[in-house]
Amino acid sequence: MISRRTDLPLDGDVLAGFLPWLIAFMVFLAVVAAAGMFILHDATANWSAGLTHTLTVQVPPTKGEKALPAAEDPHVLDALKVLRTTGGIIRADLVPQTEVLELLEPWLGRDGAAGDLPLPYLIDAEADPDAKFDIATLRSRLTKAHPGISVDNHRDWLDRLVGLIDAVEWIARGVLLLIGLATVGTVIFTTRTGLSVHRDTIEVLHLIGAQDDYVAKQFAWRALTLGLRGGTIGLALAAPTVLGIGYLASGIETGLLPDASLGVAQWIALAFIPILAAAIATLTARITVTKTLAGML
Amino acid sequence: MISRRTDLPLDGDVLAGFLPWLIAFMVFLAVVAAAGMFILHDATANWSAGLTHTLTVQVPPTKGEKALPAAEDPHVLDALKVLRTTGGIIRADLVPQTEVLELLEPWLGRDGAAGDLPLPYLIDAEADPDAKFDIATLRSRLTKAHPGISVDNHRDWLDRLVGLIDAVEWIARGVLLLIGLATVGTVIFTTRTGLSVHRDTIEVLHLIGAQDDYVAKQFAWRALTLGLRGGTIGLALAAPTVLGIGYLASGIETGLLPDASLGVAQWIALAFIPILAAAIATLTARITVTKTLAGML
Amino acid sequence: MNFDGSDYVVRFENVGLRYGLGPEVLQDVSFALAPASYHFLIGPSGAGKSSLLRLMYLAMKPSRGLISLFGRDMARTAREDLPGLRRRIGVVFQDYRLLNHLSAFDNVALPLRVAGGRERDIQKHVEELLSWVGLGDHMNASLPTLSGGQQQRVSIARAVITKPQLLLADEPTGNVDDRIALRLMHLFEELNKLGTTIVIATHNESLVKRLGHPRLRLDGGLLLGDPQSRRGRKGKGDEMLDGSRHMEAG
Amino acid sequence: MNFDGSDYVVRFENVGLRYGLGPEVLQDVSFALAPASYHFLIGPSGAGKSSLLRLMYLAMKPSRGLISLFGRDMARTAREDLPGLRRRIGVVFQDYRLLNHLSAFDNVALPLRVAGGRERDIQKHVEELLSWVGLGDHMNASLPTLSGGQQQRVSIARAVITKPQLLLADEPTGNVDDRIALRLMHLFEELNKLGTTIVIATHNESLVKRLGHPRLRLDGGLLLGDPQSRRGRKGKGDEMLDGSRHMEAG
Ligand SMILES: Nc1ncnc2c1ncn2[C@@H]1O[C@H](COP(=O)(O)OP(=O)(O)OP(=O)(O)O)[C@@H](O)[C@H]1O
Ligand SMILES: Nc1ncnc2c1ncn2[C@@H]1O[C@H](COP(=O)(O)OP(=O)(O)OP(=O)(O)O)[C@@H](O)[C@H]1O
Ligand SMILES: [Mg+2]
Ligand SMILES: [Mg+2]
Repeated sequence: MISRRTDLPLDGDVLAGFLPWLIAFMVFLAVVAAAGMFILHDATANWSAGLTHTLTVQVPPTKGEKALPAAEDPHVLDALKVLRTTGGIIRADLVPQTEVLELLEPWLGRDGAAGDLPLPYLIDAEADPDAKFDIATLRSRLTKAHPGISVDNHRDWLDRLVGLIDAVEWIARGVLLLIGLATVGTVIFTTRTGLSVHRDTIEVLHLIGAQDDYVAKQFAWRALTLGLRGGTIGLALAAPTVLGIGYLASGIETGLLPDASLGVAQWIALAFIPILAAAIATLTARITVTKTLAGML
Repeated sequence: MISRRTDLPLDGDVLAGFLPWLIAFMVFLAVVAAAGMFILHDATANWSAGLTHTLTVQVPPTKGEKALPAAEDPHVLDALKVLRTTGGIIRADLVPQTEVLELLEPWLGRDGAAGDLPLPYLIDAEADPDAKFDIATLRSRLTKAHPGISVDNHRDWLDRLVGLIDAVEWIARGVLLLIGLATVGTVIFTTRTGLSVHRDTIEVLHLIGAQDDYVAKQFAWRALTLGLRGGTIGLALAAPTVLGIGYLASGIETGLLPDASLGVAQWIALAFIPILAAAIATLTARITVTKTLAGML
Repeated sequence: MNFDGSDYVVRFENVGLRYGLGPEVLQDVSFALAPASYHFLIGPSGAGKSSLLRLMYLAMKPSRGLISLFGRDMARTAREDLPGLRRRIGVVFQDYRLLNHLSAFDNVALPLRVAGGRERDIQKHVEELLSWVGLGDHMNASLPTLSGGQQQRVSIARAVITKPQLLLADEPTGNVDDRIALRLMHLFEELNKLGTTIVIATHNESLVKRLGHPRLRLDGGLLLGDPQSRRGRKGKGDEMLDGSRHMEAG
Repeated sequence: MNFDGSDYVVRFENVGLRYGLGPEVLQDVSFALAPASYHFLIGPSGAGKSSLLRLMYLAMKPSRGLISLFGRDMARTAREDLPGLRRRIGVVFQDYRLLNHLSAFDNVALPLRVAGGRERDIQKHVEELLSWVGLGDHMNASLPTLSGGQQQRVSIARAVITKPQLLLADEPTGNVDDRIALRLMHLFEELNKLGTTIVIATHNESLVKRLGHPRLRLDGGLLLGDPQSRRGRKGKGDEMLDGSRHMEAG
């Protein structure tokens, strides 16, 4: 597949100085794009896990009457019963009124009318993330129990955000694809340049009785070493960049970007990018050379 | 500076096929990165204009008493007076109680206890975006009028979001810089490759009595045409991408990305990127060739 | 020596060659070279000598006609078999075609390496041959540091290092003086005695006259009879091919 | 003709040349060439002929010694002035150094264009000269389609098209037959009669003998006296330089 022979002056030519940097640049972009994709993907996954499957059920206070303690309100008890008998709901707990007050603080003021106000009752429920869970059925069952009950599954704003992130992810994927194509194109072009620069040499080898393979192997070997060199440089430059972005992101809102650092598996995946680039380079070089040689008698 | 002479076989060599695509790739990335920067910048600017200078002042309901109509509550009147006499505040209006009810709907239920509940009063104020406005002073003046009054300038989450966007903007700037450097590097390397491929020809011209300029001009001309060609391709590919991203982004939340489309001035700025790339290419080629030639006797 | 048609080392029949859409630079060329024969290929500049050699060393296909090498019809030989055939042919190119990034030694060693020779044998052979052509002191010199005549001798050494069955040399003595030219011709004679068929294209008239080998004369793409050579070393293995335009080469 | 030292077209004094850290390939070379003189530069392969010419056409600086061209000390000439001087020198390179992507016509026209000549004059001159060297039919042929000898004639045409004051030719007849070689030599003679100083490095002994111009003989980097030339056309404008190693060139 490859050969370390150096009948061709491949190591000394200008391309040898050029190709690694180009591949380094490509690998750098690819690694950063892939890392960004990982982080975003993790973020949406976290959100889905942490938020999508949480439901807040709100039971309005019973009008006109002196409020009963939450745990005794019949509507609340009904709602809890409904929730606990719904397949897919794995937990349903009453939110203590003190917490409800805290939630309302921005609206009612710090010394909000504690016991005086008829506060709504809140129930925090969790759905099994694996079970297919039908929010519409649940909603209709709950309103049957008491018409004023509302169910909030936090989907509205989350859906929008996930949509945005998805779009960004798609862009990152597009950039990755583009970089892949650009790398292949670059290797094809540089190999062709190499072929034309060394055309006389190749022709002499050919006329001396060298097999196509003899020549192709040397180009492939060169592409492999240059590709690996460039890939390593690119990865080396990208790693601190990724770490820096992670640091910046984690300095922002933990809720917005829950975990901006990468796992071991993800780092390993990133480390495969330069290897992939070198493999692409090697294969492209081999194919290009073989095709060109096939054109000679 | 440049010359259309073609003693050097520059148009026919493999690099002539390679350089435009490389520059196209660079210009593509640069245009997309710059467009992203523009959109994000506009978004933060919009937020700052639309939100940063809006204050919400909340006056707690007078405890124990039957609530007066908002416009008659003495604390509200005090707060309005303070606001209207504060330099930099250009508007301060009472929010009608119906709107306050709407805002509270998620918490109090749709049939929330309208007249029965002691609702807080809300005042919507606007600060002059140009005036330097000290929120702390205002806050202390208001609490002097009535201790329960709170002021919300919507800064908390906005600051976080703006911080995130700023970070992304910085990354985009870094990518732009990187692309610029990569373009210069690419042009230097391809020019050097050109020089080494055509070294014999250059030497003959030199020995025949050609001035350095005679040779350098031809390389510069080539770099200019190839650079422009590549830049145009890159811009042509980037334009639909930018439009597409804008379309995707506008399909999401209008509140989050207020205006994802670019203005005329911004499009013109983007159109300058390929011209800049071609200029960089031309200059780099000229300098590289002149330096190399200076090394010959 | 007796042999039938298939025993010719080189056989051309009505060969024509044109480059691209240009005129035929070789027209109806027919001849046959017997094993261990030695010919000069002469003719004015632009007559087609280098083109004829190019066909023989398999750098090109003829536009028409039949070429057979070592008894094999080239039109019917698979591309995979060509490297093997090329290794049996040594070529001195008119413009040398040496590899500039390699030393004189490595240039000469190249055909052996391509053929997969053992490095120890290569060492000895190459050094011996380079000394013989007067480049013992320049064994490890890089190519561009050699003078024109030195490079020419490297190219000759590369062509003969494998003791090829067919040696084709295109103006091999254009850049050396008569003394070295004669020495190189002796090298070719030695090879010839060992059985190598030799064709040398040259303008060096004094050399052609002095050595007196049979001549192939080209003019304007046509192979012409050479009356002098008929008087020369007749019967060294060459035969008239049938057909009116076929001529005796030697 | 009478002239003092500064009237020599070329003057070398104790010139030494080494490539990189290698040995001196030219040692203590001293000679002077008068205007309109005609010399052959001879010597075995590797003697330093091409190196000596390289110094004369300003491709290299000597390691030591003084070179003056057209009366100007090269060590004290600014780099900007060199292109102007180079345009007064025509060179035929041993390896031609033609531009492969240009036609024969454009190759020959190149020195005129570099010097800023008018396209109309160029047209006429170049066509005339190419016809004269026998390439009237190959005017627009691209270089690689020309035979070895044809390329060599293009390189000669390029060297003489500007009617240079100094013509340096390195083995200009290695790939042409004697008839064309003589014709080319006549071209040089014509130029010489018009005042061009000519130096031709060659191995073609019969040509040197036939034309009988004075000789500069190099061997192992040393310039040796040429007893034959002393008997030759003495007094054609060349003078002994003082100093023991200085020799009469012609
Ligand atoms: N670029 C170079 N670097 C190092 N050594 C060189 C270089 N060019 C020539 N030489 C050496 O200088 C010596 C003289 O070379 P030069 O080309 O001047 O010889 P020459 O007389 O022209 O020979 P020929 O007749 O074969 O052309 C040779 O030994 C050669 O190896
Ligand atoms: N690659 C090519 N494309 C087109 N025409 C060519 C090509 N090579 C050679 N020719 C033409 O073919 C003719 C014969 O060329 P060839 O090189 O065979 O001549 P030659 O006998 O070797 O001459 P010389 O003695 O000058 O080397 C010439 O007219 C030349 O212009
Ligand atoms: Mg030829
Ligand atoms: Mg020489």
